[in-house]
Amino acid sequence: MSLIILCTLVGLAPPSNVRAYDAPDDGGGVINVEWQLSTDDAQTDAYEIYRSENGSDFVKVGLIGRSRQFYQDQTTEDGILYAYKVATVSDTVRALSEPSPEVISTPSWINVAKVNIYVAMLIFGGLILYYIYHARKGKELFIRKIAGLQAIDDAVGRATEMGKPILYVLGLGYIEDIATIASLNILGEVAKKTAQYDTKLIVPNADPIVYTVAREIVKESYTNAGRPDAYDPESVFFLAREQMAYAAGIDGIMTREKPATNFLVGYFAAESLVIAETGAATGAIQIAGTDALAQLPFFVTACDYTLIGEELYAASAYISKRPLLLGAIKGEDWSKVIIAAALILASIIGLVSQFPILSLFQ
Amino acid sequence: MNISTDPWVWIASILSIAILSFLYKENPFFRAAEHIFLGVANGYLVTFYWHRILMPILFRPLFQQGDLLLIVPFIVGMLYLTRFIPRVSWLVRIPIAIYMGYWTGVLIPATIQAQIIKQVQGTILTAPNFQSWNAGTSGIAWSVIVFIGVLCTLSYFYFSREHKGVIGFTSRIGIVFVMIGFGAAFGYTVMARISLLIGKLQYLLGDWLGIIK
Amino acid sequence: MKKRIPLILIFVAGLLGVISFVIPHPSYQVYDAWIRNDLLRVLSAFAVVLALGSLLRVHSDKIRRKRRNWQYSWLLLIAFAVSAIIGLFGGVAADGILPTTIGSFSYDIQTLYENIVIPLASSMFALLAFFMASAAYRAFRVRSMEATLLLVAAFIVMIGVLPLGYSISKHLPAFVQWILNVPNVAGQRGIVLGIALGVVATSLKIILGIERAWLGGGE
Amino acid sequence: MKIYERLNKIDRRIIYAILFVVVTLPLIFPSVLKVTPMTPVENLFTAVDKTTDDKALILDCSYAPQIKAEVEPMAIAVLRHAFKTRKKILVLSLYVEMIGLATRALNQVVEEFNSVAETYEDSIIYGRDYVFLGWQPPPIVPMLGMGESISNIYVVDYYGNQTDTLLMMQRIRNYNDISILVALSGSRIPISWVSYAQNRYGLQVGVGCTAVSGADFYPYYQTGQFTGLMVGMKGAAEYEELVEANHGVKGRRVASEAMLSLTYAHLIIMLFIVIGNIGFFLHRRKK
Repeated sequence: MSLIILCTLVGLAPPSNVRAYDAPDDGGGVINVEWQLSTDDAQTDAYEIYRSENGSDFVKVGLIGRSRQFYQDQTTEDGILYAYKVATVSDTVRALSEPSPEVISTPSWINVAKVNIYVAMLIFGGLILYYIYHARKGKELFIRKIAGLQAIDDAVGRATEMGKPILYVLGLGYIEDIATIASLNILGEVAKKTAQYDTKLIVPNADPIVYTVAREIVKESYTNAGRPDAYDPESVFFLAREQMAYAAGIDGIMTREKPATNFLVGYFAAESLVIAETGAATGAIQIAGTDALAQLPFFVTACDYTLIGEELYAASAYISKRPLLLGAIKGEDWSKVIIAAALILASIIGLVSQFPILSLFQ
Repeated sequence: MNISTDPWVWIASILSIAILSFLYKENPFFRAAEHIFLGVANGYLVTFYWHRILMPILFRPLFQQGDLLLIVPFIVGMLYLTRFIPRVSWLVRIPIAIYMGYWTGVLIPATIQAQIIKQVQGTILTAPNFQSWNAGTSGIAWSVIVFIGVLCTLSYFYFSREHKGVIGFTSRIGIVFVMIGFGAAFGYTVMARISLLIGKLQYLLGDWLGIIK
Repeated sequence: MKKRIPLILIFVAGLLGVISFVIPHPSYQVYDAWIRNDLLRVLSAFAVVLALGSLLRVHSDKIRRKRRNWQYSWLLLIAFAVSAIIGLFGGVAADGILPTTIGSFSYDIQTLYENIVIPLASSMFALLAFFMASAAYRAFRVRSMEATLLLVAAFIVMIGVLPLGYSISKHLPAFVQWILNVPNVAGQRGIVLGIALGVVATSLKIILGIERAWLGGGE
Repeated sequence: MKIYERLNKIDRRIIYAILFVVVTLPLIFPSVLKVTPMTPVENLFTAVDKTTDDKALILDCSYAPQIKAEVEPMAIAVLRHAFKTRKKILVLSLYVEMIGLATRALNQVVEEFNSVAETYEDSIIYGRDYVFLGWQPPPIVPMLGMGESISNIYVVDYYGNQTDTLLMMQRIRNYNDISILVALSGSRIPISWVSYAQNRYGLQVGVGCTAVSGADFYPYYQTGQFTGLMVGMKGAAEYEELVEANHGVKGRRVASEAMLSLTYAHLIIMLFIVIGNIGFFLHRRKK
C-alpha cells in the first residue's frame, strides 16, 4: 500500500521497451533481457528484473546496477513461456515496466557465433594437411637451419669426450602440452645418440604421465640404436610435481653429477632460471627451448642456445627428419603468410572504410 | 630481540637457510633439505589425489552409490599398471591415448580463438584499436609500431627460406622487438624477485630471530 | 594392434575434444562434462601411482646398493612416508582418523605444507634474486646486437621501476610502461602467433596419428 | 690474473655476498626512502579518501603467504588510511587459506590505533568502524551476491555475529553503498571483480598486485576499469607515503623501508653489469 503511494508521490519513471529473447549459441536455460533506461536513471539505485510463467505473478529473479540495460537470466527452464518486467528502484520505491513479449529458452546444437573460428580451423588445418600430403608424395622441402639444433651433436660428443652424463629436463608440462610433445621428440633423438656413444643419460620428470611416455621413448631409442643392453631403466625417473621441489631436485643432480650438457626443453615456469643458472655455474653447455613466453628472457640470458617458441616445434620436426612432420612446417609457414595478409587487408579496410572490421574477429 | 618459540617457525627457518646455503656451494644441509622437500611434496601429492580425486569422484560414487559407469575410468586407469607386466605393457598406451587425444582436441579451437583470432584483432590498424591505448593521437603511432613489430617477428619464424634478402631484413627487425621485450621483462622481474628475497629475510630476521620487528 | 588401437583411440578422443567446443547443447555437454571431470581426472590420478613407484624404486635401490649419498634417500623416504600417512589418515582438513595435534602443537597435512613446502619453495624463489644478478652480470655484455638490446632494455627498466627513476626524469616510469606495452607486446604477439600455429599443427598431427613419438619412438 | 680478466670473471659468490649485504643491512637498520607517488597510486588514494560518511569501502585481502612481502604492506596502508580518516571498511578474503593473513593485517592495525586511543570515540570499534566478513566460497558468489545484499551473502561475519545486526551494516546494504573495492591479490581475482561486480553493478575497483602481475594489469588501469593501481613493494611504499603525508599517520612503513634494499639491489646488479662490460672491453682491446 505505502509502496504504491510513495511511487506516485515521487513519480519514478519505469524503464521502457522491455525485450526478452533466447540467448543464442548456448546450452539453453538462459534468456537475455534488454530495456531502455528510465528517464530517472540518475536517481535510481538499481534495476530489478521480474519474471512470470503465467503472465500475472511476477517474481524477482535479479538485480543490476544503474545505467545498465541488459540482464542475463540464467535460471530459466527450457520450453516454458516467460514474460519479464523490469523495475526502477530507488530506496524502497519501485516503478515496474510493462511486461515484455513472451519468450522461451532453447539449447542450440551448433555454436554459430564461433563461425570465424571454424573458418580459421579449416584454412589452417587444410594448409597443414595439404603440405603433409605433399610431403608424403616425396616432394623435397627446404627448412632453414635452426641454431640450437646444430649444437645437439656437438653437445653429445662433448659429454662423451669428457666422460660425463647428459641431463635432459622435460619441464613441468603435461602430456597434452605441445612443448612437452616436441621435447619428447627431441629426447628420442638425443637418446639415440647417447646410446651410440654410450653416454649416461639422466631424465628427471615432473609429471606422472609424461614420465611414463618418456621412459618408453628412451627405451625404444636404445633398441633402435641397436643397444638395448645399454638402456638403464633408472635413467628416466619421477622427481616431484611441485615446481620448486622439482627444481631443487634438479639443482642437486646438476651439482652432484656435473653433467657436460643440459637440455632444458619443454614447458617451464619461474623455476627456469633456478635450473638454468645452476647449470651455467657447473660449466655445462646448455640448450634450452620453450614456448613459455615469460621464461624465454631467462633462458636467453643463462643458456648457450635457446629455441624460441615455434623454433622448438620446428626443431622437433627437423631433428626427426620425417618428411611428414616437415610438411606440417610448410603448412604453418603458409598460414603465417595468410595471417600477415589478413592483418594488412583488415587494416586497409579498417582505415579507409566505416566497416566494423574488428567484429569479424570477435 | 625476542626469538620465536614456535617449533614450526624454527623448522621453516632452518630449512630455508639450508636452501639458501646452496648459493655458497652444494652441501649436506642443502642435500638434506632437497630430499625432505621431495619427500613432503610427494606426500602432499598423494594426499591430494586420494582425498580430492580418487575418493570423491571414483571410489565413493562407485562403491557406495553404485554409479557403475565409473567402472570404465577405473579399468582404463588400472591399465597404467600394466607397465609392470612386460607382455601386456603396451596397454598403457590406451589411457595415454585417451587423455592426450581429448586435450589436444580441445586445444585446436581454443588456440585459434585465444591465440590467433584475438591477437590478430588487437593488431589491426583501425580507429577502435587506436583509441584503446587511451593516448590520444599517439595511439596511432603505438598501433603502427605494434603492427610492424608483429609482422617482422612473424617473419623471423618463417622457416621455408634462409634469412636473406627481404626476410633477412624483416626478421632482424623482428629480433630487435623480441630482444627489447626480453630485456625489459628481465629488468622488470628483478624487482619482483628481490621483493621475494626481502620477504624471506623479513621472516628470518623478524618472525624467527626477532631482530627486526 | 599394439599401435593401431591406441591410434584409433587418440583419433576418437581428439574428435570429442574438438566437438565439445562446437556443440553447446546440454544433451551433449553432459557427456563432455563426464569425460573431463570423471574419466580424465581419474586417469591422471592413476598415473601418479606409477610416478611414485618410480620415485620410491630409485631411492630404495640407491639405499640397497649403497650408491653415493644413499643416506639422503632415507630422508626422502621417511619424509614421504610420514607426510603421506598424516595426509591419508589425518585427512586434508585434519578430519581423519589419525589425531593431528599434541597439546597445542598440530601437525596435520596443511600445517606440514605451510611450514615445510611453502618455506622451501619460497627459499628457492629467493635464490632467484641472486641468480638474476649473476645471470645478468654474465650475459649482458655488448658483444652482439642481441645482447646489447637485452642490456639496454633491462637497464632502462631496472632504473625506471625504482623510486630513483622518477627523480632522474619524470617521464622515465611512463617510458618503462611504454616499452612493456608497445615493443614488448609486438614481439610477444609475433611469438604467440607462431606458437599458436605450431600448436594447431602438432595437435592435428597427433590426432591423425602422424606424430607418434608418444607411442615410444620409431615408425 | 690481469685486472681485466678479474673484472670479466668475478666469482658469482662475491656477487651473491655483496647483494646479500646490501639487501639485509637496510632491513636491520631501517630508514625510509622518500618516494614520489605515481598517478595510478594517487588515484586509488583519492578514491578511498573521497569515501563519504554514508558509504563504506571493501578491502579484499586475497593474497597467499608467498606474496605477503609485496602485498601485506598495501593492506596495512589502506587500513591505516581508512581508520585514520574514519572511513567505514569491510574486510574479506575470497579463499579460506588467505583468511589468516587478512586477520593478521587487520589485528595489527586495529591494535596500533587502539593502543593510543584515549576515548571510546577515538577507538576503532568492531561493528561501528569496521566489519570482518571472512570468507564465502566460491569467489563468484560474493562477487555477484553483494550487488544485491551483503548481509544475505555473509549472513554471519567471521566472528559469528549476525551481519545485519551490526551498527554499521544498518546503512551498508549492497554495492550502492560502497565507494570502492580495493582488491589485493597475486592472481587474476581483480579482473573477476571487474567482470562480475563492475560490469553488472558499476562497482569501482582499485587494485594492489605483485610486481609480476603489474605489467598485465596496467592496461585495465589505462582503460579505467581499475580506478587505481598499486604495483609491488614500490606501489605499497607510495601509498604509505600518501597516507603519512596527507593524514600524518605514524607507524612502521615496511614497504618504504624495503625500498632502500630494493634500490641498492638494483644498483648493485647494474654496477656488476657495468663492471662486466668494462672487463669485456679491456679484454677485447688487449686482443
